[in-house]
Formats: sequence, C-alpha cells, structure tokens
Amino acid sequence: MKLFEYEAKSILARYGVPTPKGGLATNSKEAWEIASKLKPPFAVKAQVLVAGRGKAGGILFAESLSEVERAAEKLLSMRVKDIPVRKVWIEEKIRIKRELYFGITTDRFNRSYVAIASSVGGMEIEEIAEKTPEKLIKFLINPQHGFRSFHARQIARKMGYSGSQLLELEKIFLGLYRAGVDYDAELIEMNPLTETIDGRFVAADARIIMDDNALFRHQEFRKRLLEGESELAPQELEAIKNGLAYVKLNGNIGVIGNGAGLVMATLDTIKYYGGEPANFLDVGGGASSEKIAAALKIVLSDPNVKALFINILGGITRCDEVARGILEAREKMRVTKPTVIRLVGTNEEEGKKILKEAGIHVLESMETAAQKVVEITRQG
Amino acid sequence: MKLFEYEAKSILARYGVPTPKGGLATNSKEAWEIASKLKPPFAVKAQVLVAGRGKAGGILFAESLSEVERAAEKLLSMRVKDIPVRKVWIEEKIRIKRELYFGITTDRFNRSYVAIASSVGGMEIEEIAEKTPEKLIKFLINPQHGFRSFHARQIARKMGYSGSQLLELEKIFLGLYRAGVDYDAELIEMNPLTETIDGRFVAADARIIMDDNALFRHQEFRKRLLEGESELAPQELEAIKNGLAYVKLNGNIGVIGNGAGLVMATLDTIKYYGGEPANFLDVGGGASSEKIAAALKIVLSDPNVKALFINILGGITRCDEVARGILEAREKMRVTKPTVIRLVGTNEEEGKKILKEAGIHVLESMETAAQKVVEITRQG
Amino acid sequence: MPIIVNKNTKAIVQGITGKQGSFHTKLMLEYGTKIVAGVTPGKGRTRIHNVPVYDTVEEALEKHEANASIIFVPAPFAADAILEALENGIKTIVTITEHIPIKDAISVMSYAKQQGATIIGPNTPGIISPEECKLGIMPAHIFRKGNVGIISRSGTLTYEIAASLTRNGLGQSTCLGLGGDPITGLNFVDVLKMFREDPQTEAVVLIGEIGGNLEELAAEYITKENYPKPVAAFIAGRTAPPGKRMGHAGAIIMGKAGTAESKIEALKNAGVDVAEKPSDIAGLLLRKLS
Amino acid sequence: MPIIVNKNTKAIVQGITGKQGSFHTKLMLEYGTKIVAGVTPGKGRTRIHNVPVYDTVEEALEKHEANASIIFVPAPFAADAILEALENGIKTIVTITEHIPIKDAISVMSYAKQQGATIIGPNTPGIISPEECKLGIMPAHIFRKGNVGIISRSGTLTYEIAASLTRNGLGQSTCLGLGGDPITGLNFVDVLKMFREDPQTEAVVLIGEIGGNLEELAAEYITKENYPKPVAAFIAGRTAPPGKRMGHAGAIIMGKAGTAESKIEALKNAGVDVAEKPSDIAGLLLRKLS
Repeated sequence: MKLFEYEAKSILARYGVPTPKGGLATNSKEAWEIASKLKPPFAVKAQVLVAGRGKAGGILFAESLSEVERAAEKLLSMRVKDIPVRKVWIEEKIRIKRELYFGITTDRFNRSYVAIASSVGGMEIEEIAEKTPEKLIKFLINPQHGFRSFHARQIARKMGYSGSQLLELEKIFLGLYRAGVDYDAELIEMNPLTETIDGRFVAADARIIMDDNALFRHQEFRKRLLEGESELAPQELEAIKNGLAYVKLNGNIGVIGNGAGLVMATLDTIKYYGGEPANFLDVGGGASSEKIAAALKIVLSDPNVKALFINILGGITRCDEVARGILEAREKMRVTKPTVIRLVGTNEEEGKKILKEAGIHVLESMETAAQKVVEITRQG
Repeated sequence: MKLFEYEAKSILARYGVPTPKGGLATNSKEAWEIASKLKPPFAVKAQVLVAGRGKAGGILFAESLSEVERAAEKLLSMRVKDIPVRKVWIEEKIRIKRELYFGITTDRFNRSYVAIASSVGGMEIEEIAEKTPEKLIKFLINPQHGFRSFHARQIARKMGYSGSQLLELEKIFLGLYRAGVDYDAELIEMNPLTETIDGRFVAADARIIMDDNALFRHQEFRKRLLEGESELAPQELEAIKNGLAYVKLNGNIGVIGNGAGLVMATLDTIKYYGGEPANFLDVGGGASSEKIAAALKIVLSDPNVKALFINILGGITRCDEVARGILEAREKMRVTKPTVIRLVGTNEEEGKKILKEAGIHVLESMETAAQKVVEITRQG
Repeated sequence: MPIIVNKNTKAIVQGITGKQGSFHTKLMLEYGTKIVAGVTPGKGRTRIHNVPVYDTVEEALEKHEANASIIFVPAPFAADAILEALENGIKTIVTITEHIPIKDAISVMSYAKQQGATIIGPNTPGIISPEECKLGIMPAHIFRKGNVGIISRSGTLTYEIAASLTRNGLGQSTCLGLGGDPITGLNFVDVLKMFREDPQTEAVVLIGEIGGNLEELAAEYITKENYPKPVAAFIAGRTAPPGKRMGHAGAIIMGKAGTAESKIEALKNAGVDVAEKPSDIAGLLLRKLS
Repeated sequence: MPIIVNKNTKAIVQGITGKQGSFHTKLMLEYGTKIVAGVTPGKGRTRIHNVPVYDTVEEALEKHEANASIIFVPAPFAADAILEALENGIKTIVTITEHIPIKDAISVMSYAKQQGATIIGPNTPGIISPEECKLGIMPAHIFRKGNVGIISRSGTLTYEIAASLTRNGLGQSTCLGLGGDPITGLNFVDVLKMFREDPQTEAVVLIGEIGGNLEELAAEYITKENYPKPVAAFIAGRTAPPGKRMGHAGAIIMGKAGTAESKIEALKNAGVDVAEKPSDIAGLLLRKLS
C-alpha cells in the first residue's frame, strides 16, 4: 500500500526526521491559509501516488500567497499521469545545497532489508542506479540486530560527512529505519534528502510503501485503503475487499485464474493467440465459492468484457468449490456472456460433474481454452 | 525500581492480562466509593513495596461496603514491616480453584531472561523453590527471537493445561513478557496467577521491578521515584538524585567508599574489629568532587554518626578529585566529626598532598584505618 | 534418490485441524506420505484422519519421530510456527501459508540459515518426489516418477507444466515451488545446486515470473558454473503492463530489471531453452535429452 | 604468556574523547599498552594524546591493525559500541562503562557468543597482564608480573588484594574484573578454565560478593574438575543485612542463595581457602605455594 507524501512526512517527523513545515489543502482557499502561516518561498505539491510527479508538472513553486492560491487551483484541476489531484501539500521551499538519497527496502536474494544511500539524489537517482551503480552505497541489514547507530554513521561517512553533520545524518537514518520497521514498510525513502545551504538536512520528499501482508497490524491504514482516499478503480477496491488481486487491462476477454503465475501465463497465451485480455484476476490459493462468485462479479462489471475465461488448476484450490461458485454467481447475476472454463486438479472430477450437470462445458487444456475464447470474441 | 501492585496490574491489564476489577484509595471514603462500583466480596490490599505483605496482615477481605471502609481505615493506619501504608487497592475477590505462578527474570549465568512457572503458586512459591525445585518449570529465553507464542504453550502444557485454557494462558504469558520487555523489567511476575472456579485465569497479584539502569528510557517512573510516592528514606532519595548508592544501617561509623565490593569489605572489616557501620555508601566509579561532597552531606545527616571512614581506592576514581570534594564539603558543612581517610590509587600523590596541606592525615591500609576509626568511636 | 524429501521423510502437519490442513493431510496420507503427527494449539489430545494431534511441536516430537514439517497455520501466526519447528530441531519445513509479513519472514529465514535448515515457501505448493513423498498441496495425479527436476516460483504453473511433461512421458525427480511471497527460504540457485548433485535428476525446468532478479541470478550461476545438466525455462508475464502489480509483490516491475525480457535474455545467454508457452517445455526437453 | 591480553595486544579506545576515555588512554599509553586508534562519533580527523581519532570503528580498522577494544562510551550507547566492535571483527572487548540496561546487555552477549568473542565487563576495571598490557582503569603501580591469576567481581577490591599480594612478593599473571553489572561477558568458571590452561598461572584468587550464584557455580566447577591449581577466595558482604541492596543489583540477597555464608561454604567444600579479610589472601596463597 502506497502512502501519500503528506502521510509519509508526518510519520517521519514523528521519528525525528526534519521535514519542511507545511500543511494539506483540498482547495485554493485552504492553500492560502496554510501558506499564510509559513515563510515564503513555497512549494505546492500534488498529492498523487504515482512516481515521476515532478517531471509531470505536479510540483509548483510560489513566492507569494496569491501565487500559492493559483498554483493550488491549477494542480487541483489537473491530472498527473491520468490521476486526478484531490489534495495539495503546501510547504516552505528549502534552499538546497545538495540533494542526497536514503532509503530502505527489501533484498529478496539476501532475505534481508537493505539500506541504499547516495550523495547524488533527487530526480536522477534512477538514472544513477542504472548508469553508475558504484555511486550507490548498498548496506545489507543484519536481521539479527537490525540497523544500528554505527551503521548509520558508517554510511554517513561514506557519503563524505563528518562532525555534527555525521551525527545529524545518524539520527535521520535511524529515524527512517525505525519508522520503516514500525510501519512494516517494504520501501521507505527520502528522495531528495536535502542538505540546506546552512548545512542542515531536511527530507524534502518522502515515500512509504507498506507491506500489504502486514496491513492486519495497521488497521487504520487498511481502513483508509478500503474507504477511499486511494487511487484505486472501483473494481480494484472491490477486489481488495474480497482478498482478490485485480488489475484492469484494455482488452475484451475477462480472465479469472488461481495463482499469479498461471494468470500471467493465461494472459500471455491469450495474446499469443491474438486475443486481448480485459483484466488480470487472481483468486489466490484455496478460494471459496463465495470468492469465486465475487471474482465473477468484478470481472463482469467491466462493460468491455465480451467473453470470460476461467482457468483453474486446483492445488489448495478445490475444483468443486470453484464449480459451486461459478453456478452461484451465474444464477445471481444472470450471466449470459460466453464462458470458457478450464478446470483440473484437486477434486477435479467432482467439479466437472457439478458444471456438466448445469450444462457447462469444461476444457482441460489451457491452450485449447485460450484459442476457443479468442475465437468467440472474434466472432462476437 | 519496585512498582506498586496497582501500577503493575494496570500495566499488565494494558497487555491483555486479566486482572481483578478494582481501584486505588487514599482514605476510607474513597475505598467505599470504589467498592460501591464493584461486586462483593472484596479484597482490600495495602500498597507497600515489601515482600510478604499478606503474611504481615496487609491484605484484608470484606463482604460489604462498610467492611471495606473499616478494612481500609485499618490498613491506612498501620505499618507493614515498618512501612506506613499510604494507599490501598480495593478489588473484587476472586473465587480461587488453584493458584499458579508465572514470572520472568534475568539469569546471570546464562546471560538471558528466564521464565519461571509453577502450577503451585501463591504464598508458598519461595518454599517450593527451595524444597522442591523440580516443581518449578524453568525456561531460558533465547535472546535472538525472544519469548514466543509456542514457548508459552509449551509451558502451559507442562503446567497441565490444554484446550481453551492453554490458549488463554498463552495470551497471558505473552502479555506479561511483552510488558516486561517494554518496561525493562528485571523481574515481572504474577503470584498468584489464579485459576478461577469457572476455569478462567486472573492475575490476583503482580509485581514488577524495573531495571534501574534503564530508567533513562522511562522518565515518568524515574520522576515518580525521585518525587515521592516511594518508600525511600530521605537520605536514600538524596543518594539516588546524586547517583550514589546508600543503605542506612544501625551503627555509628559513617562509611564512604568507591565500589560496592570495597564498601562491603569495609563494613565487614569494621565489624571484624568490633565496630558498627552507620551506613553503606558507594560513590561508584569516577566520582567528581561534587559527588564526594554530596556523599559526605548524606552520611553526616544521620545523627548517629560519631566518626567517618572514607575508603577510596582510585581506578577510574581520581584521588585528587576525592581530596578536593572532601575539603569542599568540610568547609561548607563545618565538619567537626573525626574522619579517617584511606586514599590510594590513581593520582594518589596529588590527592594526599591536597589533604596534607589542609592538615588531614591519610592512611594507606584499610585495616589500619578500620582499627583506627573503631578505636575513635569507642573513645567517643 | 530425489532431493529434500524421499521415502524416509516423516512429517508433522502444523495447523492440521484447519480446513486446508485437514483436507491436504488426507490427500498426503493417500499419496503415501508418512504423516506421523499434527499440531494445532488448543486441539491437543484429538485425532484427525487417525493422525494424533498435539498442542505443541515439542510434545509431538516427544511421542513421534519426525524430520520434516508442513505448515498451514494462518499468516499472522506462521512465522512463529516456523520458529517452533526450527527450535525443535526440524530441518525441512514446507510453508504453504501465503502472505506472511516481510518483517516476520526476514527474521525467521535468518534463524533458519543459522540452524542449517531448509525452508520451502512461504506461499508454496510444496514439494513432491513422485512415488516417494508429497509434502504439499499439488494434485498428485499429474506427477510421475522420472528424471526431470522442476523449480518454480508459481504454484499453478508448476502443475500446468508438470502435467504436460507427464503427458509427454517425462517423469519428475522432484518438483519444488519456491513460493510466491516476497521473502522465501530457497531461490533458484539454491535448488539448482541440489539438482546438480542429485544423480536421479537429468534435466531441470525453471519456472519464473516477472519481478525481482532471481531468474537473472540463476542465469549468472548457470553460466559461471557451466551447469552440467540441460535447463529449460518458462517466464510468465511477458505481456504484463509495466508498473502494475500482478497478484503479489513478486511481480512489481522496476525499470528494466525484473521484466520478462530481461529474464528471458539472461537465461538464453546462459544457454537455457526458454519456452513461449507452458506446453512447449516438454518438446524443448525431449530434444535436449535425446 | 598471560591470558587474553599480552604484548601483542593492539587496542582501539571507543569513547576516547570523553573525560574518562581520554584520561585512561594517557595512563594506558604510559603503561606501554599499544593503543593504535580511538573512536568518537563526530570527532573524527582529530588526535588525542597523539592517538588518531575516527568516527567509526570501521574507519579505524581500515587504517590500523587492532585486535582489541576498550569501551568508555556512556551507558545508553554502550551496547551499540560493543556491537560495532564485534561486527568489525574485534574479539577482545573490555567494557568499562557501567549500568548498561539488562535488555541491551543480554542481546549483545548473545551475539558475542555466536562470534566467539570475549567481552570483559561491563562495569569492569578491565584486565591487566603486568608488564605486558593494561586494558583498563586500574592503578598500574600496585601490580607486578608473577604467577597469580586474579578473577574479581569487584573493581576496587581487586586493587586492594592485588596490592597486598604485590607487597608480599606475589606477582600476578593476569588480573581480570568480571564486572559489576547484572549481565557480564565472563563469569568465574570461564576464567578459571583459561587460567587452568595458562602455564604462567600457578594459583588463582577469586574475589566474590553477595548476590547471584556465580561463586557457587565456580565451587561446583572446581570440585567437578578437580581443579589442578590452588585457589584462594574472598567474599565481600558477610555483614550485609538481608534484603537490602548494596550498591548494585548484583548484591540483592534472595533467601539463602546468594548470601556470603552460602558462597563461603560452597567454596570451602570445594577445597578453596576463604580469607576473612582481604589482607589474609596473601598469607593463604604463600602457604599453598610453598
């Protein structure tokens, strides 16, 4: 789950990380009021959850209160990478000497968290990562005793700092780490972490992505995710509520399957035979009939869908449960769209029997099924 | 730092450990009011920090509100093991089926925390520990990943529990452990942890001793310790404020030394030669002249003191600092009591010189000095 | 002799009384897997499918000999269940549970490494050495004993490809799902090393997907070690739009690294045959093995 | 050759710029101890007593060779300082700092054990092998090179007894303070084992105090192993009133266990000579060694 900049900054501030003074506004009047309590010049920043906001024009600068008002108005009426801007964050603009990068994320291969730092941060960090990775400091965090004060100092030293600046960076890095641990962040970063012209440090931008698997420990965020203030499509929201993984795509073949790999391979196969999938929907492992019914409802709510392809290979998922879910949903929703079902694995015989008795034909090969559904949409 | 029962219970309750409903009163009217909101029968318990409160008459039972009033009155006017009772805790009396014990403390030899459990708890626990230690379950807590749910279940099983009772004990043991970690407890225990006649569990009594070395992380408790509500003598309080360790004893020779071992050996030596120490006072390592002066002030505030024995063996403590502190204090407080000083170690020559110039004689052997001070008090 | 599990594997089931735990215990028993005991806290002193159930792993191992565990307990409690198995000396742990928080998984994996234990998963279909032992939730009838080792990041794709191999007369030595969670106990390189030493395994199938760089690291290992057995691969997610999440965090695409193209290119450069469709794997292998 | 520290010990000082750190660095240098570098965060690129100061142990070890560290940093930061030394591969760590929280100490000691490192202290006067190396804060002039090993729970009592041995012509191989904090890196048994193997050490002095059961465990070890070298002991706190705290948590008396009587009895039963006064130790040893 991605957090907004203003959420990430308020978390970091509570962990002792200096952030610019600022406030959140949903209209230009509020923006004016917030700015009136701050010192000019100002930065007015669209609160959207997409990367590359700066380059897409989502950050404006202002010298006066009236300029803040105009900037807020402009941002609140625009879309950043197709996402409408609902809130803006107004803050004091920092006088920059140097832009640094510091973040912590997960390292799958080493099965640990990893701290990444660079004395060249800002918008170019991704370019640096690609072109001159030697400018990045990578520090694997020992899971046994975590990220400690001296690790922070080791990194600060390698970034070229000493004296009181080294001690200041130590506090900031540790604060970020502790925030990351407490909030179950799979990514937490300051980019840029700004060195000001008077030699102090301020997190000019901050990003937190929380581990979705740990949201049960952070009910307030789970609630925020499910009750709006997120940038999810209605189907995506409905999917999360039902424990499903859904991604909207641009084609006309609705896809439901179990297991991310299988569903991705299903999309690949549909494309291979010239079809266009309308979505990705993974019901996960061990789906109940209710979950299958919910999945059908979500996929069919997309008006572009002309045909359905249900691809189930039962392991922990039981084919009989799937069959019951399909019948249930078809009955309730009066599904009339052509459906191709491929059903094999655990309790396969029982599942097939249930569907056959309801007059539904079941295929055994993914590829035959994919060809069939592509054919149907071509005819339609 | 010892916490009162009501403090320990309120901490445990916040960690999900069931405790009896109750409230704190400083007079019998308050006691009546608290009891009026509870279900009879009641327990009225003196809030004192001494062990063996029950056997010393510090716990009374009451069937009615007027009995509660009388019990509170009685307790608030008595002393438990010489400590005046200032507060009582009134709670619903538990209908006991069985009394268990569960606590966590430190194991020095293994350098870890250790959980101790017994299915025979209550007042007899110390007797059990001595006579039938095999009835105690001792579980060393691995420092690397701490006390986990399954450890709690392993212990509950060995105590003879299963089913929902095992799961209930799991929650209670884990709650106690987490409270202990968060509050830096060197001892945290429920004794008894009561199994009620309907098969549930309630911590009928609770005790927490916080690690004094970690009080800097718990300023609210440090404040409470220094600003009253403790059972310390004025000298003991003054000692804590100055970072000194002071214990009042019953003799007439005031003792100041550096290092607990040396001061204890000094007391032993005084007794060996027939004297009676008035106190134990350890200035610790590296004491400044201000600290030495504070130590003199505390020791001399005891009217029983007839002579002083200052025994300093400098390592991290510097003899010149000690000498300056002694002169400073003598000047300010116009010390007239005879003083025997033994001063050797780091910066010994300088320290001796300072004292000699002020006309104070310094001895080199602890035993000669002890004999001398005993002689002085005999003459006095 | 296959890898990790075989005829001598004796397992306990943690979370045996849950819906999935109970159902798959039955299927594993039917397959012939030696399930000696089950553990569910609070359900001790009962039996399920005639397997005795205990409150703790400790008690189960006091009364039975076991060298493996399969875990079905819910995600919030799964890390503790793994630790419980580890602390009681179990060295092979299959974690079916999905969606274990990253923080919990990292801490447990570090301890497992210290203990020299093998953790399969989390979020894995498990492991099967056909005709010897199935410690997992895969539909057993699609597997046959043979000489192909399968390592996969995707549960259901494993079934897809294993079934196709079986249909084409290619049996399997061991099929193992690494698991779909962000942090897993094994990666491709770990298992490639095991298959290398396993005389029964003559060829390896590697089933990857977009996200992360585990496939790229496998390619690097195969090149560096001049891997002595033929390897074929399938990578799911060629047509996934960049920047979108496909089901789990394992599938975030970050820049170029982690794309299907990057993985396929790396594997091809290492001499691995990469299939376009799951059903093409069998053909590629048959060509290599003939 | 004495134990733990000797002529080849090259040490860094963590917390070198503090009042105690700086003062004792000077004294250690005067004694001839090889102090190669100091560490104080934020004070890098300076010098103190001509010793170069760095911000991190890592940097100090990039520029100097060292195999030991002595720590003077304040208690809230001391556990991290020990970890920093451990992570950078230092295997002998003397922690002068007193009053480290128990929770912090337990976590660090567990890691030190894994790393096979020796931690002396916390709250120790340190260690001295006379004429070879002093890594501590003890007044040096009271020690002489010789054949008696001293293990002590009390700093100042060690000086008391060492000085008395020296006056009586009994030099010391190594004198080591276990440390007065509740959790220490070494206990009597650990050091008894080292002295047993050390050819220079012909007799051992054990200085204990009330509280805990480390002296009782030492007695148990001496009996069980039929300890081959003479041992004399002094226990402080014979006249301490029960239930009162004498200076630190090490001195809480709990019931009978931990009392001076219990310790003295256990040691006497193990064949150890227990002195009534610190000054009696020398006489007891002279009798045993003659």
